[in-house]
Amino acid sequence: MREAEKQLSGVRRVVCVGSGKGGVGKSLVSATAALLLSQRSRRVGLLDLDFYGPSAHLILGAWDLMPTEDRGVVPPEIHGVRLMSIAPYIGEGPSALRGSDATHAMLELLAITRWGELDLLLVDMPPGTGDEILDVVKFIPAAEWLVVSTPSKLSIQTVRRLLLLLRETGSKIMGAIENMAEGEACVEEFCRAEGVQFLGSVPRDPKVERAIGRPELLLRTEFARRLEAIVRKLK
Amino acid sequence: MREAEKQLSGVRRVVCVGSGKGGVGKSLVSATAALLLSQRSRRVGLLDLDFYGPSAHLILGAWDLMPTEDRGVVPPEIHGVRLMSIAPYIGEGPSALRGSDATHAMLELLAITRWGELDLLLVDMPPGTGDEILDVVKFIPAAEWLVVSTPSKLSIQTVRRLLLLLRETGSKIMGAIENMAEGEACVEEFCRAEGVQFLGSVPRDPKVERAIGRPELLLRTEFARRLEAIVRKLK
Amino acid sequence: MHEWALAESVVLTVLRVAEERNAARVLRVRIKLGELQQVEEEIFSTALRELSKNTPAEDAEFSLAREPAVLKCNRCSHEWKVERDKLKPEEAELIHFLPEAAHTYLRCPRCGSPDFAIESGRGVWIESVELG
Amino acid sequence: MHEWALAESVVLTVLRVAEERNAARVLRVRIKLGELQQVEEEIFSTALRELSKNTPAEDAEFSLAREPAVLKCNRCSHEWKVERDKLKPEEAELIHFLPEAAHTYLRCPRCGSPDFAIESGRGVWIESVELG
Ligand SMILES: Nc1ncnc2c1ncn2[C@@H]1O[C@H](COP(=O)(O)OP(=O)(O)O)[C@@H](O)[C@H]1O
Ligand SMILES: Nc1ncnc2c1ncn2[C@@H]1O[C@H](COP(=O)(O)OP(=O)(O)O)[C@@H](O)[C@H]1O
Ligand SMILES: [Mg+2]
Ligand SMILES: [Mg+2]
Ligand SMILES: [Mg+2]
Ligand SMILES: [Mg+2]
Ligand code: NI
Ligand code: NI
Ligand SMILES: [Zn+2]
Ligand SMILES: [Zn+2]
Repeated sequence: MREAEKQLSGVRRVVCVGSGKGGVGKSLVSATAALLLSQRSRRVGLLDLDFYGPSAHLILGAWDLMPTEDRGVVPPEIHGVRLMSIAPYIGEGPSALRGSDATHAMLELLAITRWGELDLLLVDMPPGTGDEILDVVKFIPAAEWLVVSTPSKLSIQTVRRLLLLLRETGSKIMGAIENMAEGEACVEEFCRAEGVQFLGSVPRDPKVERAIGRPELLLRTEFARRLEAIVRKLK
Repeated sequence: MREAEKQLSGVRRVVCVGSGKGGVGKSLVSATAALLLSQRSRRVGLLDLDFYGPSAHLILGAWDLMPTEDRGVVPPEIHGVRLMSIAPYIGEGPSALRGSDATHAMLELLAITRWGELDLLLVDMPPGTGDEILDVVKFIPAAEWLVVSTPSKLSIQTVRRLLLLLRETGSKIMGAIENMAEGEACVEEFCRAEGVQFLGSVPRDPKVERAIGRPELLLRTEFARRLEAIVRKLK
Repeated sequence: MHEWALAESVVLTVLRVAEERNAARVLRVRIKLGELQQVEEEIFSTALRELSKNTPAEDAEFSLAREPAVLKCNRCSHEWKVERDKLKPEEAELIHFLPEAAHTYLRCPRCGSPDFAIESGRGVWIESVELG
Repeated sequence: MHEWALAESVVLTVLRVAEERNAARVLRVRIKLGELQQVEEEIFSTALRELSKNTPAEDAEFSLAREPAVLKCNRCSHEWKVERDKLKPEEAELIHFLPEAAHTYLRCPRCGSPDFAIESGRGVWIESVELG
């Protein structure tokens, strides 16, 4: 029951932004990429699957946008991005979900959300390689993966574990983005070693923090400009 | 079965370094704090409960140190810190654990690890407020919590969810540390609003990356120097 | 009205079962509605009938039965039923859409923990499908 | 030799049960040893005897039974037994210490997935305690 397929049948492409590592910019990259694609007239959805630290609504400034009820749940649109998240349902409250609860929550969101016709659905993944990752692999086998890493050894080692998992499960890996780049080309080198396409680097940009919650401002940061060059490659 | 108590009976204090948010520096703070305390002649243990992105062994440069078997499992000691982690058992492989697997893994580590006499056991928590957090609250109710946040709105919002959870479960919150501080006193203000003790700020220090895996170097960074002032307060 | 989406899930699953077992018709579908989600039965029934038109489930009898919501505390093992009328309406509404929001709004009445398992009565469940 | 720590867990639990039920003596304890963890029976038995000396479980009979390790794939639902002699010795050793390492080294023989549940035969389990 609770099949994802029906609600995703009008979605041409599902792209999961994952890492394994936390705090590498998965949320910032996925939300900004969604904004950039929407600017380029793509019909874009953004599904936030971080049930413990949902962030997409904060980045897009959509704190109080509720999905509307109409033969399902219709995601609110913000700057052209259709956004679905656990946030409207849990507010600012605690999120004491065990793994099986996360599985249920994800299947529920997939079952009720009417995405409609989309060129691209971006999925903002939580850190780790636990239930949410395993469930996406299981329930959305066609999902493609966009992997984010910082240049840190601590990030790269964890990203490697995710890549191994995705490979073993036959998931399609589009490539990897280096975020908060810092001079040395660590992630590029890592990609070469792992046989993964390196999609490009985005620098640490101190202006990003002020732009959280303000999409127009975010789109004008150096961060967004650099990400645009990468997003363009994805068509 | 598989009680934590026996193996922890010689441990005077269990301090969990948590956040809810990933990438805020939980691992770097807990590993460095362990080194600092050990330098001050404390008997310190470090338990890495991040089963998806274990990092403590990388920071301490203990890649290939295996625990030894002797009426249980005796953690290897590195720079005076007794370290236990999932890393020796999974190597660099993928970690496809669902929530209930994480619970089992944690109980297993707690049941077999012979910590011996410790003044302090630091626990490096994973991001999220899922199984590992709920299990520590359940199985080690005496654990105290040291919360780490960056100044970012995205971190603070998630840390708030963790604090709510800890409060509701009657867990003792020692206070919060601001990591990668950036001018404004966001975390201090947040602490005031939440009624949590603010323990101090640690700046972003670009020298940290090179010091990963090299404890002597790590201890000589500005990061460690600033953290020392905070750790001292904890006695 | 998101009952339509829930009904859609049910119909899709029923049709898949029929197809897998090479059945020409679906005779009867027994569905459990968990009290936690508080699905509106009338809308849900209408949706089931609408959505199964022109499918092998067109003439199926859809029987709905409510299942009480039983929660069990992972901390102190206490088990309790969720009393529908004790929920705040706003919270009940949010749990209606996403039953896992229960972990944000409900607490173990004995020890106050948000760490509990939803033992039964979570959402919509197909109990059995009779094929013809 | 980490069998001692496993035995310690068992003895602790047994003593707690005895205390909770105000029993003066433990007569019999039936323990299951999951094949996945491959506990060394002799060392484990010795440890049980040693650790229960001068406790109410001193004269208890500890009976050990092996339980086959059954894994079930969360992806394709295939169920299979772990064949002890097909594991690489190094991997078996790591799984011995931490059964969850199975998710790093073992795969569903049908679909190759590392996402499986350990249905039975994971670790050490107390099946029953008879008190006197
Ligand atoms: N390129 C960047 N420049 C500056 N700050 C960034 C950049 N990318 C991410 N951040 C900040 O880093 C933190 C982690 O980013 P986030 O998107 O929340 O990561 P994740 O979703 O992987 O946990 C946030 O505070 C975010 O604002
Ligand atoms: N104060 C700091 N200065 C510079 N880099 C830091 C600092 N704190 C953490 N880092 C880096 O930030 C990243 C995240 O830190 P980490 O300890 O892995 O966080 P967490 O355990 O919370 O996921 C790592 O690459 C780490 O080296
Ligand atoms: Mg995120
Ligand atoms: Mg960490
Ligand atoms: Mg639960
Ligand atoms: Mg499993
Ligand atoms: Ni509804
Ligand atoms: Ni052993
Ligand atoms: Zn309770
Ligand atoms: Zn399989």
